[in-house]
Amino acid sequence: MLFQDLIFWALAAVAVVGALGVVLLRDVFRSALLLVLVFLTVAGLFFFLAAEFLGIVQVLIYAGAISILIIFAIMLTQNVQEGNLPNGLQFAAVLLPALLLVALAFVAFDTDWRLIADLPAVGGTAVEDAAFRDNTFTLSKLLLENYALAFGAAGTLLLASIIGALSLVRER
Amino acid sequence: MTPFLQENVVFREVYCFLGGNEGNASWCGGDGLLPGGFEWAAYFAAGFVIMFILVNAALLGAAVFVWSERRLLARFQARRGPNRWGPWGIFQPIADLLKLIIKEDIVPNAADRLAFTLVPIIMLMALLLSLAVMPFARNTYLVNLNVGILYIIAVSSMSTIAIFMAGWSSANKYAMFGAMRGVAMLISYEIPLVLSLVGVVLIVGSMSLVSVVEAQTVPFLLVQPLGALVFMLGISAELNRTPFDILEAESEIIAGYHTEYSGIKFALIQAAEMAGVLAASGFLATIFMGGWSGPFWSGQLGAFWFLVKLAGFVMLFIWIRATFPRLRIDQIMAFAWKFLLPLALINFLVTAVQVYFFGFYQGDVPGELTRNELWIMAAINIPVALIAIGIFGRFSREKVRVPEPVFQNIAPSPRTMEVD
Amino acid sequence: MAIRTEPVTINIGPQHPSTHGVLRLRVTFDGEVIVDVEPVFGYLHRGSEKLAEERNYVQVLTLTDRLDYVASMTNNQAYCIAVEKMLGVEAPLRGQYLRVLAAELQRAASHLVATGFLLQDLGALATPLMYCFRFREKILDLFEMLCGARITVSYMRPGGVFSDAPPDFWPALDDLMQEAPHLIQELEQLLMKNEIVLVRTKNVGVLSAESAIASSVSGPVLRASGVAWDWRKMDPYDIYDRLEFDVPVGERGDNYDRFRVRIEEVKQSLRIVEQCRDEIHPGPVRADVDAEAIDLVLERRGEAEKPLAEGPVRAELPFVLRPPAGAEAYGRVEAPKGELAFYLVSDGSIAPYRCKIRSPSLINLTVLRELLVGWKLADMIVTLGSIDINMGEVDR
Amino acid sequence: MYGFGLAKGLMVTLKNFIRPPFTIQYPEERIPQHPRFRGEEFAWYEERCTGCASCAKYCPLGIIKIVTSEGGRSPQEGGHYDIDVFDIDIGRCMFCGLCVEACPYDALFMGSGFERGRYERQDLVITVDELREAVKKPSTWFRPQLEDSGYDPHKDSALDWRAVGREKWEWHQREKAGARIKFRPARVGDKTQEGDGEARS
Repeated sequence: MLFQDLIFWALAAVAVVGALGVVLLRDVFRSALLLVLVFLTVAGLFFFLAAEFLGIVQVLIYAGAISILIIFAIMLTQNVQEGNLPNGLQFAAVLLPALLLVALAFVAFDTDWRLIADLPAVGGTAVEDAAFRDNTFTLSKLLLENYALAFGAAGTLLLASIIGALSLVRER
Repeated sequence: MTPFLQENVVFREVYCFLGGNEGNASWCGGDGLLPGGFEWAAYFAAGFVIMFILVNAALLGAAVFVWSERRLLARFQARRGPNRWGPWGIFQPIADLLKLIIKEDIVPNAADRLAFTLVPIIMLMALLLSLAVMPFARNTYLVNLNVGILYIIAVSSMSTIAIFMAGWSSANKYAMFGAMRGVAMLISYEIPLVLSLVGVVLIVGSMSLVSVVEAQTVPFLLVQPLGALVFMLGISAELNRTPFDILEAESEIIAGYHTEYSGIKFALIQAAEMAGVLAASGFLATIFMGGWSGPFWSGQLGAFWFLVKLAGFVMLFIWIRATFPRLRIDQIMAFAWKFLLPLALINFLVTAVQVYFFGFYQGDVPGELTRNELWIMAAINIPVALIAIGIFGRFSREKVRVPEPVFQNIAPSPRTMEVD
Repeated sequence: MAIRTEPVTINIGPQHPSTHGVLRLRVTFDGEVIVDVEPVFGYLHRGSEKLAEERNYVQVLTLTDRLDYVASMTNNQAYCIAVEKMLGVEAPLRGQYLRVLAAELQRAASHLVATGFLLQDLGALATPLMYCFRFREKILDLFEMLCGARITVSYMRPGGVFSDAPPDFWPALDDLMQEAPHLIQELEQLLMKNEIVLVRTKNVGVLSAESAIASSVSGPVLRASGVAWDWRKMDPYDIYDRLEFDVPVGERGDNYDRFRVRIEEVKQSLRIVEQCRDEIHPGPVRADVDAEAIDLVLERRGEAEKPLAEGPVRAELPFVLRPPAGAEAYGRVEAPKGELAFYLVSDGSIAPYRCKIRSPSLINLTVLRELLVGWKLADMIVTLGSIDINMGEVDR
Repeated sequence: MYGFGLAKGLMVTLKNFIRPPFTIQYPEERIPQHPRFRGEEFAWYEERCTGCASCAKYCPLGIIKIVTSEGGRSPQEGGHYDIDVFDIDIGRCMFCGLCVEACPYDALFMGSGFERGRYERQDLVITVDELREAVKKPSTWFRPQLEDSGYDPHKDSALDWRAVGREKWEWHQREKAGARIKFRPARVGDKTQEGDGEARS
């Protein structure tokens, strides 16, 4: 347990410090790079929760694609080295994450966590066991059977936003 | 020790040698070197040994690849290639490396020093991480991840960030050009790349590379010709190989994103790129050619079969590099979106229908397609692939405006013309 | 809604892998698209024209080798023709045949270099370049037989060539002529129908016939635009009026046509070489003059002497030439890169009073901006390669 | 079919892959050099040299430096100038061979070497002592008498000064066998190049 605890705390510390850096650093480019770091550590935490599919998707989508787009956008800004000037959104910027934090804390304390190390000891049902062993399969089953409508709606929304973006930037 | 790790041959042997028997398991007899209570040390040492082997194999493989690529390219160009240092010039990469190590390590004044330094590390890290799931032989791998195929793509997409960091932090316009091109291209090619593997995942019913190898009673190159083609093209774009090497096109933007790198940092970037080709060939061999399974003695000669297939794909990469010019950026993007993506989608659709059809008679569990069913799929998929390539080739050819390659207007000799 | 973008200016060169020498291009980009191009040259300026005024007529010949150093033979030829016009001397027939033979071999070699580097600029990793150079090496071997050097040949002299071809030259030429069609065919197979080459070069960098004529470009660049203009046909010098060859002409004037015209010209050059080989007859290779002429020369120097012997004594064209004062000549050839001309003015001394070099590369380079604006960075490199400049000639 | 041209290109490179390479391993193998090759070590025959400095005069770069002093014997006795200095700075030489062409006494010849890499510019100057002591294997460039005798500096032994002259060889015999050409002194503004002289033969 020693190593796993150690690694967990290390990841958690890096994530928190990195997140603070994202907010506090002046250099926008570096804060974007720190954001990548945070994404990666969060992916590591997902692995700890035996949610390897989510972890991988976190790396692929967030660290691999979203952050690139963010950096791309940063590159188009004027003053990268000393961007991030204070403006009127500071109050909202504190309030919203605070609310989010409360929600997350509630979820965190409310959930019955089972670590990968406890896996052999999990005496749950066969379905639960299978969910731990192959959560990709379970996830896809859930998405395409139980939550098919929500999944489809999200996809449609994304498509609409892509088309909207295209029509905005299109040269006429 | 979890059963998860017990499957791994190397891990098991090292652990057994050091830590001894644990719980009277059948795979290990007798006591280990270390006294009782130090099982954690054995655990640690076993992991370390595997990582040591993997990292060194990757870097040495990169060195050997550099040598073989230079030799083979030279032969394709009717030259000889490096042949001075050691027999057949085999020590040439060592000489190169020594030269690069003793070179001055320059960081431009205007560069973002931290990001600039991190780039080679991230590139190499992304590559080495992707090797973790590759099965080299039966039960020989670092880890058998449930989401292996997705893992490869996710981890290798990290190199995109590295490329971007390099371009931005170098404070060089050429590097910036390379990075912009690279990011635009790599993100586009990731989509057909992922979609091309969906067919394989559907057939196998798992994303673990070990199960992919085990499920290949028929090489997936035949069952999934379109998928293999798209994956091959997509991965060579991800690796910046010709004809997709626009982000380090030396005739246009000097060296692209690593223009400002020198010395050991340059060596690391090169090592990552070269080992990237090896890794890509390994994945091609694993996913589409059956990995370590060979015509006979797959258990004993697994590593040999794997290496033979890997060498074949490496050779193919070098051959393509020796022959083709490079495409322009807009043509590359058009190729990804108008040619590869439709092909990947067709492959996905056809395979899904087939898997549903065959799975329908076999029960609800996918991944249990028999050999005969795979042959039937291959018989259907190969003509489908040819037709699809023909149709979309013609389609995208019109889109990129290639007129017919005729050149008949050689004027008749104007001998009658008089100049006074 | 439009996204506002900011143009970026990049200095491409003078140290760049594919500017074909020390050319600097100040390029303004909008993203990848070229907004403006301004060639800046002069980094290789050696003052050839001024140096020529300090050297006698044969010594200047060694300077011409170094103008377009991938096509020295045609430079020699243009210069020798100019000097001959001033002197009123004509090279003997065998000398002219040897000149044309060497010049056509040189044309093939130069076009092979141009083609190879064009494809190198496309990103073909030197493979076609190596094949082209393999061919070119064989031609350079022949040059070594002719004159003892491969690049800076100094083979021709005013009044012919300095010496006849050695006897082992002719079998070697036969070998080359047998091998050449295979090598060209291989090159064509590799590239002519290659989809990537087609996509990259067709319709890129189009130069219309009108603007080609208006901007005075010449050579393959002009012919690729559809203008059948070749000084070998229009104003035949040496023995070109005796030879049979075609002038390949392009359709649209894009990069592909320029590349294709060069390949066709290599074939035509080999055809001319073959005719020269078959038609050449023994005879003198360098003009010799009556003693009367030497008298004239001496007379002009104020050192008139009586001829040593009675009767028509013949002597070599002297090493130190003195064209009559006021004589001027415009010697013009169809060099591989276009119309190369030397304009010489004599003041009666042993060195030219003025030597003006009309270099095709410089004038062809002036259309670069027109070809490039609106295309992308990658096209710029290819178009520059297709114009086939040589900085030794641009900067002189 | 899309991609057919690409496949054809692949076949061409494969064909070349199987063929033997066209390059050579330089220090061990060498391309056969033609006897006419204009090379770096000059062959200079002191016995033939009169110290007239034609070579120095006709060098386009002026890199030949000659200092002479009067010899002991009078010209009637066959004496000539003593050569004190005969330096050729091949660091600036462009091997055009005009010095050889200018030499009226067949005393200077091109050599056939090309491997004189040095670390110091000073070492690139061929001094008179070096010229005297060198093994004299003259190139046949601009020396038809050597060419006619079939001399090959790479295969044959060094030549004595008596063997290299053109005394026994009738100057441009071969070339003079052909037809004469018309010579017409040029006048200013004259149109030149009418006809091609006499017909061939």
